[in-house]
Amino acid sequence: MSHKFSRRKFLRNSLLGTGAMTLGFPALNVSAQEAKIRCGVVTSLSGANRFGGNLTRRGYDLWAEEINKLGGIEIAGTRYPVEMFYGDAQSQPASGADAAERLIIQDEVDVLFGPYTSGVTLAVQPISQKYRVPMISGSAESPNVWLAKPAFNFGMIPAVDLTTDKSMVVLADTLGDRAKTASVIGVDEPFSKETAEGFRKGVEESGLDLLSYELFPAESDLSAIVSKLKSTNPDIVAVGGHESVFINFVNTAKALNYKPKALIMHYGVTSAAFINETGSESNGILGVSVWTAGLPYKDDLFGTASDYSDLSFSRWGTRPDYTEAACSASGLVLQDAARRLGKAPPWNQDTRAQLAKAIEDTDIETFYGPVGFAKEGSHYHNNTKPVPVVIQIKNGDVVPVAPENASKGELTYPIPGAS
Amino acid sequence: MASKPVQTPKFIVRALLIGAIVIALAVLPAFIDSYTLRIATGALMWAGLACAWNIVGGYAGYISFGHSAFFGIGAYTTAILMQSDFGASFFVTLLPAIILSIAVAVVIGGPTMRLRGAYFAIATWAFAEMLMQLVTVLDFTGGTAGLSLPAYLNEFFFYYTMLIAAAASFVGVWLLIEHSRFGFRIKALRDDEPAAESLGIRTNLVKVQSFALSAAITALFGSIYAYWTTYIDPHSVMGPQITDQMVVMVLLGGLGTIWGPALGGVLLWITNRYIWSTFGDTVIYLPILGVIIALVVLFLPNGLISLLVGRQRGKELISNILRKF
Amino acid sequence: MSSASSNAKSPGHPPLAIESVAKHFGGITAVDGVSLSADAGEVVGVIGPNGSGKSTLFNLAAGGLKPDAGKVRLQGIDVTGWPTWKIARTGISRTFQIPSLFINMTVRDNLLAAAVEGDWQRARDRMEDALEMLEISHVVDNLATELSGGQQKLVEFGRVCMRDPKVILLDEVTAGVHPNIRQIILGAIQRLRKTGITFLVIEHDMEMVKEICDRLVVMDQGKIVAEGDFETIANDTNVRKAYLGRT
Amino acid sequence: MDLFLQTLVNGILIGGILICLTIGFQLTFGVLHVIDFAVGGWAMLGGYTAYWLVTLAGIDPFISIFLVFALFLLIGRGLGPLIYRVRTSRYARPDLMALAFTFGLFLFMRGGALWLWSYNSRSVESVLSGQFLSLGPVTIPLMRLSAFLMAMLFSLGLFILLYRSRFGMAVRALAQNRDHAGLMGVDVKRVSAWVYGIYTGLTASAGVLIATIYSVNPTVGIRYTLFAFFVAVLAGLGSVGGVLIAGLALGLLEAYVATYIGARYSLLIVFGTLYLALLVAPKGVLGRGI
Repeated sequence: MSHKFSRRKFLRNSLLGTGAMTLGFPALNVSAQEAKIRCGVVTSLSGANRFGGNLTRRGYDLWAEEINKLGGIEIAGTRYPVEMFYGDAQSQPASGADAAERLIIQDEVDVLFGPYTSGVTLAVQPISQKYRVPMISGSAESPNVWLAKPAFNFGMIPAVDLTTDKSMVVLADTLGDRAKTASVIGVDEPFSKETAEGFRKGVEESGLDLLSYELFPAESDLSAIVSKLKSTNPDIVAVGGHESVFINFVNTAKALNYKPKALIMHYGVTSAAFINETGSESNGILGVSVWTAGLPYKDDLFGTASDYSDLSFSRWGTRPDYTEAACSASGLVLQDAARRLGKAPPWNQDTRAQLAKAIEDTDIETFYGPVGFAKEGSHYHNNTKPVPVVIQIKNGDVVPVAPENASKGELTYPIPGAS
Repeated sequence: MASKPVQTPKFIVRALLIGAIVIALAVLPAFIDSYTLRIATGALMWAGLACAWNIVGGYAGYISFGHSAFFGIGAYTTAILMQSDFGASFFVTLLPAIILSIAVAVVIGGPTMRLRGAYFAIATWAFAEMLMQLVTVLDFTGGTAGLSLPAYLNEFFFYYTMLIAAAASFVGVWLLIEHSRFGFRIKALRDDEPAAESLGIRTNLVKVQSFALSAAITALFGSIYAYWTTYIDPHSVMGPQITDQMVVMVLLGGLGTIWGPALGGVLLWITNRYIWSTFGDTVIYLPILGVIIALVVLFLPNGLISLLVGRQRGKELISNILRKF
Repeated sequence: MSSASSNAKSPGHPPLAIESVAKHFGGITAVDGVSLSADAGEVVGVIGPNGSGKSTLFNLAAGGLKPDAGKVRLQGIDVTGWPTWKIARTGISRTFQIPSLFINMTVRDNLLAAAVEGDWQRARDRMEDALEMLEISHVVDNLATELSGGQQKLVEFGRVCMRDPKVILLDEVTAGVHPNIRQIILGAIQRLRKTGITFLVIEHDMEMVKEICDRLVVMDQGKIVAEGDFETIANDTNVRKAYLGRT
Repeated sequence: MDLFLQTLVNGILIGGILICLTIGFQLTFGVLHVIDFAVGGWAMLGGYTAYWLVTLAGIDPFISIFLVFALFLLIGRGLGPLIYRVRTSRYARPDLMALAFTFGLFLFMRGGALWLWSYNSRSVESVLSGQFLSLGPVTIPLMRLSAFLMAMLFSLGLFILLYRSRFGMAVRALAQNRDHAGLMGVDVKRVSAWVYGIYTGLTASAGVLIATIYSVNPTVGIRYTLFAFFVAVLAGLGSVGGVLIAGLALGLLEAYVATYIGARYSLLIVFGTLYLALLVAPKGVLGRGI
């Protein structure tokens, strides 16, 4: 009996010891391996937001491939290669939290990229904070994400309330007297609703007459919404939603013989899927983008914005949109902060906290544009520097049309054939 | 008389088995990393939810497609009360969550449970969808943007809270249904309602009682879940996938059995997370799960648990399969 | 908790009194002003052709249906329109034409389920008595679905006994069962009536009717057309007409 | 006033889509007494079949709808005996077991479609896509109009099949009483399997039109199942005639609420109305029965 007991006790103690080691001293465990920077990507690889989620993965992967071609991130004279680990958030907050915890505990990542949607980001923030793992988000755009002042989370894309109202104002200025009224609709879903509210704010700021503001549940029949818009026929129609809603809206409007004079949407208009699915109907549609390939930005790794676009096209077969660009730029932020920190990986909790401080102090130029994070206010840790551009789709091409300094073409108004 | 000597060793074996499970669950956190602990916490939650759904679905024989409503009521009550306006502490929110869920269950249970079979299933689904839409358009629920809760990131706390809640639900159901008059009432109601009435059983009352009990347990887990994940929105706590998961777990484990739902919940959740973390994507998991459900319905209508205990064991199973072809 | 035994016996009132009850389904009158009363320990047979309203009368008495007119009294208590469960607790218990056992439960649980709203403390002892009386002890752990048709009738009868009722309604309890089982049921009825339980029995089997019924009531088209002992009824022209005129 | 008329048309046309989706489902409930959870799955698969036929072979949905009907008629006919077996099994509550079985089937369809075709929404192009008819102030989208006409055609066809053919007589006998129909010489198993086949064929054909009007992706099924269930219970499960009334009522309710109260509240009010309607009139608008 006693023999059995002691063996069990021994077993238990050694197991406990191993557990404690993996929990408390990750540095000890990893030191035997080749020094790499381990990056975890939490994003929606499946579920409702799989489409956009996979785009973000492309963005992060492209950066990892490019930096590894050079041998990795340079820190204090040595280059450390980057290794990517993935966790599928399944477009659900709880799965995102599971994924983040798995990446941190089992894959022992030093830094996180992602997630894709704002809901998942809110669920993952506490985990990144708990384990002190900096998390750079290349896509979450809801302003809610930054309200809680997440110490370890940084957002590359300005929140939609900053971009959509500005772009609406810019659009109204460009149109001048030609546009007097506007209507805003949006899906009753976090990102889309914020987008719609941003548009509404822009309409009010620019002195346009807001004819209607309406939210609708995802997957609902749009014939009522389109009929109402048709009966008032505002000069500008703004839509908050994702690409599938835009496709549905454009198809329903066409079938009901309605074409708004100006139709402005946000995310997804520049995606290849939207332009393919709507065909010639996409012609003349306006979009808001914080980045396009025509912008005059550049950096050492990717070259100019247009170089990046070509690289991405040759790698994935489609032109990148601003989400992919922002995700790739997330890597540049890590690169810069790690260089300034000057400590060789693997990083323990304290070093990672210092890394987060270094990211907070980021002030760089990239192909994606200038990057710097707000250190206070309602957009805490959000990169508020990029300026939104209004783009218009002309024969399948994405053309910046406003503001004036970014413009590459004339704004067509009203859209030919408008009601 | 003759059954006595047979019963005693069986009872001892069972007691030892249960004791071993309890001890194993209690010391488990000492042996696993915090990610695995997170999965274990989830498994406990789903086992508890499956147990709760089984009260109405398995014992009372009313297939509810609306249990996500109660999960959501629990989650939202806790989330709202823990916002800074109220600043309630977590345990304080459990009581209102449970009371509210019982109140809703009693109010809707009475009229809804007059409906039978498919009508009941569809009515509860309509109710759950309605409630989800309501939460989406209201302001104090945070609408579609959802609510963040104060983050308390102690994985041991959540594991043991979930363990206690699951164990309490399990033991409660076991005592109430396998070892009390209530169990006879509810099973009689399921098998033959007119006959149960003719034996003096007040079936309408029993229905509402079982619905309320089931709702209260579901809401309890909703509350813990909200505090655990720190962020909820209408779809994540009231979406149909919550109910679907419960139904599937009970069906696979064994409808109307005491161990079946717990087995189904744990097994399915661990399989789900394993496939998810190994293959990165759970899409292939869905068609496989679908086929398994269909096969279980065809050949093992009493669920996987009937492979382990009960009447229908190996030989009978094989003859059963052969007979079907 | 109200149960059969808690109702004080009211002397002078018959255990079961049906007073001119009527029931219509749409345009059809299923039961048309039937009055019937039975004394303690009495076995009353209800006979009549198919569709004459016998089962409807049972449903009206036991609460499955609410009468459009008339009253039902149990030991003087007016139970008209009460829900079934409440009438059952007042002391009436019945079997169904098609056996309605709890099919996912064992014989043991079927019998125990009948006692949950009654004397639960002594339920197990009484179950042993019922099992013995009905000679089904050997199948006590079988599922209801594993029983033969006759055994199912026995279990249903046993369930009725477990209720400890004042009045028992039996709806064709011996239809299509093996003679041995019929004998068991007959014996049980004889034994229980001696304890003062009143029986109302729907039967087609004239042998059985002759053997156990003190009094017969003949129904046709929702009405009572004859009443009396077996000999009287056998010679009644109305009865002959009721049966022969239809078949 | 123009908007009011347009909303009337919108509502009627939404109603047409709902009727298409539900009519086969009612038949299978009325006859087999099976609540088929997979109804949305059949519609989704029908939509995908049409998508691939138009994308790979250039076959317009208005032609492929016949191919889809024939294909799914056979698939359903093949699956029918299994459904029948589950529904008539000797275990307790075969109705719930059948619901569970079709739930598994639905999961299989959804998961299989996700696995094969991923989450992207696909638009199905037809000659009538984006075409419309102007009647004074009212615009009638031709795709939706054809869905409405198809709904009427389905109903009429089903009516003729049920009341003017030998097969229909067997089906009606079966709907009344399975055992008696069997005694009267109806091959219950075979007729049941064909009924399931007709149901899957009709529902998949409805899916072709729905995919052409909106778009199709693997996760749309659940919503279609939800709406088919709702129209069916509002109509009274098993009542084919009730579907016409219930479908139109639901379509009009959705359209008028979205136009005059707010699109945001449309689903809230639709689901709430359904729930209350179920409590008040559990047998549906026309009672039940084929």
